[in-house]
Amino acid sequence: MVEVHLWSGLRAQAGGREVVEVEASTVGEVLSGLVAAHPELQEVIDAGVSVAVDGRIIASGLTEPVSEDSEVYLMQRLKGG
Amino acid sequence: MSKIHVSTTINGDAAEFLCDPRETLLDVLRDRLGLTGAKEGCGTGDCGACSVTLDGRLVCSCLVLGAEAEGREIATVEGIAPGETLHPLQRKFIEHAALQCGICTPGILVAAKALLEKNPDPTETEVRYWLAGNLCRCTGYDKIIRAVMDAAAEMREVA
Amino acid sequence: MALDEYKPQKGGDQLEQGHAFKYVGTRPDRPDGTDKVTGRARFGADITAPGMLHGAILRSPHAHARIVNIDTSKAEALDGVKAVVTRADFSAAIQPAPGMAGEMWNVLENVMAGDTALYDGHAIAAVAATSALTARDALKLIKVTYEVLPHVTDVDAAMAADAPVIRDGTADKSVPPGLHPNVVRYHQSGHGDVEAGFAEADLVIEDSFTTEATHQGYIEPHACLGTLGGDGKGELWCCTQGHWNVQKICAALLDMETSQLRVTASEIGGGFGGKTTVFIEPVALALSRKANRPVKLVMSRSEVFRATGPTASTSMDIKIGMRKDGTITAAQGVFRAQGGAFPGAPMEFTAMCAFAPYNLANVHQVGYDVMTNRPKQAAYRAPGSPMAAFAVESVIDELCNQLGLDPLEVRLKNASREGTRASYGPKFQRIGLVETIEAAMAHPHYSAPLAPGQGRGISCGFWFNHGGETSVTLALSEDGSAQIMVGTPDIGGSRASMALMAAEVLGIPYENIRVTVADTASLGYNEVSHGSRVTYASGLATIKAAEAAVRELCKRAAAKWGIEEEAVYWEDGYAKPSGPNAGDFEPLHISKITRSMGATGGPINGHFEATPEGAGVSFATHIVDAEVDPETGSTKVVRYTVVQDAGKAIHPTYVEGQFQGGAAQGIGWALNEEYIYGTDGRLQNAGFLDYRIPVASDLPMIDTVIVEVPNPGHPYGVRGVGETSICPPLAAIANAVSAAAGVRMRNLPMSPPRIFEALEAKNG
Amino acid sequence: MRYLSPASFDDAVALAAEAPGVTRFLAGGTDVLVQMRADIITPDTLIDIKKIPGTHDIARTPDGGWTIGVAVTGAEMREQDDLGADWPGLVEAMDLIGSTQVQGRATLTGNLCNASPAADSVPAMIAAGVTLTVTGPDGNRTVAAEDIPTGPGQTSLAKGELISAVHVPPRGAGGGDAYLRFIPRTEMDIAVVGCGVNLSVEGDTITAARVALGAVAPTARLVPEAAAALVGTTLGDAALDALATAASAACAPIDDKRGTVRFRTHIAGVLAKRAAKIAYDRARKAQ
Repeated sequence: MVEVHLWSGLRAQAGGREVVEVEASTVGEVLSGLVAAHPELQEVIDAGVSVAVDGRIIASGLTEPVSEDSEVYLMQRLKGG
Repeated sequence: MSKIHVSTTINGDAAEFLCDPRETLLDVLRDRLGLTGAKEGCGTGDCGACSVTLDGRLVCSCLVLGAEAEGREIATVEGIAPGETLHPLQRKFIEHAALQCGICTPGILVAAKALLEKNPDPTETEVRYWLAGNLCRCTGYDKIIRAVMDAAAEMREVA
Repeated sequence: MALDEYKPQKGGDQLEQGHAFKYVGTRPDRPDGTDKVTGRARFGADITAPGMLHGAILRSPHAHARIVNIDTSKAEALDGVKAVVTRADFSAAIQPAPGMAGEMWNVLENVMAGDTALYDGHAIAAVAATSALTARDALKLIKVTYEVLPHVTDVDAAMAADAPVIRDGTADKSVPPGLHPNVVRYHQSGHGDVEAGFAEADLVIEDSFTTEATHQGYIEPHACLGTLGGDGKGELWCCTQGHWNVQKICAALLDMETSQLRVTASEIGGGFGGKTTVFIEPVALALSRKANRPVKLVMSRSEVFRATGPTASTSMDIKIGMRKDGTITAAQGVFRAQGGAFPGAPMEFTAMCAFAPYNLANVHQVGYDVMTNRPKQAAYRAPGSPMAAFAVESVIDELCNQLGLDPLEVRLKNASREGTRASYGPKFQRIGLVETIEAAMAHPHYSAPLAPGQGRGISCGFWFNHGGETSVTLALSEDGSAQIMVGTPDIGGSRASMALMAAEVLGIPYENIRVTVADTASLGYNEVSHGSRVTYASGLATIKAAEAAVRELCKRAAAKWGIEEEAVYWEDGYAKPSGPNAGDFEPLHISKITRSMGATGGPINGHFEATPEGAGVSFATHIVDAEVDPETGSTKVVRYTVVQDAGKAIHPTYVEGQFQGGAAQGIGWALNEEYIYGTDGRLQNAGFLDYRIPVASDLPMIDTVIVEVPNPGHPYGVRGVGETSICPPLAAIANAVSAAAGVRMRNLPMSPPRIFEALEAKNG
Repeated sequence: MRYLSPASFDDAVALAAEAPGVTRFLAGGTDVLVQMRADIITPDTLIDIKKIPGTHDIARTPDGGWTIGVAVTGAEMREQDDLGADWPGLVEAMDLIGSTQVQGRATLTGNLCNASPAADSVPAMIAAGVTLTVTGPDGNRTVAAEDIPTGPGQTSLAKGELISAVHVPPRGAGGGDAYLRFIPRTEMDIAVVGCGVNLSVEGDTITAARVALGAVAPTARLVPEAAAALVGTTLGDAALDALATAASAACAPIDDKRGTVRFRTHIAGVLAKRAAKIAYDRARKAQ
C-alpha cells in the first residue's frame, strides 16, 4: 500500500483523513485508488491535481511510477504565468 | 466619407496614399503602406512603440494624422539600416540582448537614433529620460540603456 | 523514448561531476535578432489576408448588469458591416459547473457575456466591417438594454454577508459551509501544531496586508486574424503563449473539431502569463464564419486593461513566531484572493508558496478564492506567489527588526534545504536557496553604506516551475545543418537557448541551427509557454531530439564502416570509432553523413515528445535600497540586486534579462501599479497614463548574480527562471521603504499618497 | 470628420464660425487625437492651424518680451536658448509634458485650450503673466492665460474664436521663474499638483511675485495670497512657511485616481516652497 498525503482542505472529502492508503504502482493508480476509497474526491481530482513523489512534482503524468516506500503528496494542479 | 490624398516621403522614397481624415499616421503606415515596424501599443502617446520621425523630429505616429504627412519627410524603423548592414544601434541591441519580446524595439531604436543625432555623448540619465516615453515591460531597461551607451561610444569613435 | 531517461539520476549529477560545455553557457546573438531590430518580425497585428475585414467588440459599461435586450439592427444596416455576433453565435453545448470543473464554460462566458454583464469591459457583441473605423462606428449603433445590478469589486467586501451574489452555485465542494456564495474555492494545508509552535516563540507578530490587482502590462495588445468557412475548416494567426491551447479552446467554443483549426503563433510582444488563454480569438472566428471572410481583431490598450486577465488582488493575515536566536517556531497565513467574476484566483499558490523558503516544524495556510465584478484573472508570472512573499517576508523583517537580528542570517538559519519538508507537503529535492542567500550576503551591495533617507530591504522568494506536454522535432539538412521545430512561442530569446542546447549535442556551430516555432498543424501538442517551462521542457525535448538524431548518425557511420553501432560515438560533430578495437577509421563529419542520407536509409530526423516531470523548483534572494522623500512620500529605488538559482544558465545574458525584468515588474507592482475601481465599479485607469508601469528614468541598473545549483530533472541542470524573479521584489521593496520611511507599509502599491498617509499617522 | 488646413487665421475663424457640430483646432494634436482614439469626441470639423504662416516662430519683441507661435512645440521652445535663459520655469513646465515624442508635437496653446486643471504649462504661464491674442469673428482681443480655462475641458473662447499668438512679457533684471510638479513616477504622468513661481528681487529682497497652482482646483489658479507671503521677504523660513500655508489654503482639489484631497493640499505647500527657492536663486543670479 502507498500512503497518500492529502492537503488538509480535502479532509471533508476524505472522511476526515489526511493520509489515505491506496494500492498503486503509478500516479494514475494513486488517483483512481483515492476516488475508489473516497468518491467525494472525484470532483477535485477532475478539476486537476498534481502529485509529488519523493519530492518530484508530477504535474500531470499518470504513468509515473510509485512504490510502497514512496513519499506521495497530493497537490493542487500547477500552472504558471 | 471622402478620403484625402496625401503625397509624402517615407525613408527617402516618395509615397502616396488615400486616407480617412480620422486615420493616424500610424494607421496609414501599417494598414495602407505595409510598414508594420511601428507598433500600436496604446494609441494615446503613452508607450512610444509607434515612434517615427517627422521632418527629423521624434514623434508618436499615433498622435499624428495621416493627412498631416502631406509634404513631410517621415522616417521609420524600416529605414534605419543602411542597406545590408545594420546600424550600430541595431547591432548593439542584438549584442546586449536589449530586447526580449521585441515589440518595443522598433520605437526605441527610432528614439535612440534621434537622441544620438542630437547628442552623440549622452549620460545614462540623459538616455533614461529621453527614452522615458518608450515603455519596455520585459527588460527592466538595463540592457537597453547599456546598448544605447555602447552604440554611442562606437559611433563617436568612428566619427 | 523511455521515461527514465530524464529522471533524477541523470543530468544534474552528471553536471556536478564536471561536464564541460562548449556552447551552453555562451552568449551568442539571438537567431531572430535582425528581424526584431529592423521591424521585419511579424507580431499579432502585423498580418493581413485578402478580403480581410476588421472586427471590434462592444463592451459593458456596467460592473454588473442583466442584459435585457441587444438590438443590432442599426449596426447591421450600416454600409460596410458584414457580420454582428453575440453569445448566440457560440457553442450552446458547453455547460457551467462548480469551481475549475466549469472552466471551459467560464472561458466562454468571459469571451462573450451570456445573460449578464459581469464586469466593466465584459464583451457583449462584436462587429466585422470593411474598415476598423466602420467597425467602431457600428458599435455605437448597437443598442443594449441593461438592468443594472448591485456590484462588488473588493475581495473583503465580496466575502461580507451583505455582498451581492455574483453567481450562486459556483462554489465547489472544497468550500466549507457557512461562507458567502462568492467564496468559490478553498484551500487548507500545512503540518505540525502551530499553536504549540507559537507558544515556543519569544516574539509572535500578527499582521494584515493587501495587494491590488496588477496587469502583466505587455506592450503588444492582443491581436489575431481568423478565418473560418462554412466547411468547418479554419485558420487563426494570433499572439499567444500557447497556440495549441488556443486551438483547443476555440474549437470547443465554436463546436469545431480541433484538428480543423490550424493556429499559428505570431511573434509575441510580451505575455507574462496574460496570453495563456483566449479573449478575442473565438470572436474573430465567429465573425469570420458569419461574414465568410477573414477577420482581424486587435484590442485597444483600454480593452487590454478592462477586459483581459489582470492578476488577483489579495487580503492576507500572517502570524509568525520566532525565538531570540532567529528560529521560526511556527507560521500561519490566511490568503483571500479575488480573481474577477469567475473561479480561479491562484490562492492555492499564494498559500503553498508563502512559507516554502523556510524549514518549519509548524505551518498552516488557508486560501479563499473569491469572485467579484472584475475581469477574469489570468496568470501573471508566478501566479499568487509575489503577494504571499510580500506579506510573509514583511512579518519576518519586522521580527528581525524587533529582535535585532540580521535579516539574511535569519533567512539562512531557517532556509529550506534538500530534504526539508516543504510547507506545502513533500520534501525538497536538491534546491539552491541557501546558495542564493549566501551569495547575497557576500555581495558588496549587502554591506554598502546607505545614505540618509535610504533603507535596505531583502526578501527571498519561491516558485514551483513547470514541465508540461512538449513535442520537438529536429531535422538535419544535406549540408549537416539542423532545423528545429518547437511548439513554445519565443517570448524572450528561447530560440537562442534551443539552438545552444542542440549545438551542444550535435557538435555543430550554433549558427548552423534554425529554430522555428511550428504551427499546430506542423507539430504535436505543446502546452503553453508558461510556468517558466520553455528552457526546461522544450530544452529537454530539444536535447533528446538531437540525441535521437545523433544515434541515427552513428548508425549510418557504423554501417559505412561495417562495424557495430555501439562501437561508434559522437564528438564535436563527428562520428568516431570508439576505440582501437572498433577499427581505425577517419572520423566522419556530420555533413559527410547527411550528404548521402537519402541513399543510406533516408532523411535523418530526431524527435521527442513527452510530459517532462522534473521541473526543479527555484528560489531567489533580492536586495534593494530605496530612498523615500519624507515630504512627498515619493520613493526612488536606488540600487537593486537579484540573486537567483538558474540551475544552469543556457544563455546567461537572457537569464539576466529575466532576472532584471522580474525585478522591474516587481518594482512597478510594489510602488505604483494598481487597478483602481470607482464606486460605480468601473475601471478608472485603463491606460498606460494612469496605470503606471516603470519607465526608463524610474529605474537603476539591476545587478544580477546567477547561482547554478543543477536541477536533477534536466540533462543540463536547467531550472526555469522566468517567474521566480518576480516573487521577492514586492517584499524586498516594502522592507526597504519601511526602513527608509520608519513606518511599516502593509498595503500595495506604496504610492506616494499611501506613504504620506502612513508618515502622517506615525508623526501624529 | 472634415480635415481643413487654412492658410490664415481669418480663414480659420471663418471656417470655424460656420462649421456645424463639433469643431476642434489641431495644433500638436496630443490631446485631440487621444480623445478621438478613445471615442471621447469625434469632431465634425478639425481645423489644422499649422499651415498658417508664423505659427512656428519664436520671436523676441522690441520691449524684450517674446511672441511664440501657436504651433511651436515644446521641443522647439527647449531649443531656443535665449527663451530658456529668460523664462526657464516656463520652458521647463512645457518640457515636462509627456515624452520626448510628445514634446515633438505638444504646444503651449494646446495645453492651455485643452483646459485640463493639471496642465503643466498653465501654472507657469499664469505665473509668468503670459497673455494670448484671441482671434475671432469680431477681431482680436488680448486675454490673460488664467482667463482662458473656465473649468475642466471648458474655455472662455466663443464659437469661431481661437488663440493666434502667445505673448510672454519681458523678463527684466532680477527676475526668475520656476515650475515644479509632483508625479508618482519620474516621467510620463499627469501632475498630481503643479506649482509655478515667478518673482523679482532687488538685492536679496523679493519685490514682486506671482504664484500659480495646478491640479488643485477646476482650473489652474493664480494665488495672490501666496505671492503676498513672498513679497518683501528674503525667503526665510517664516516666508516659506507662510507661502506653503497660503498655497495649501488655496487648494480646492478632488480625490481621484491620482491623489487625495489631503495629499494634494499638502503637496501644494511643499512644491510652492521648493519652486520659490529655485525661482529666488535664479532671480538673484539674474541681477
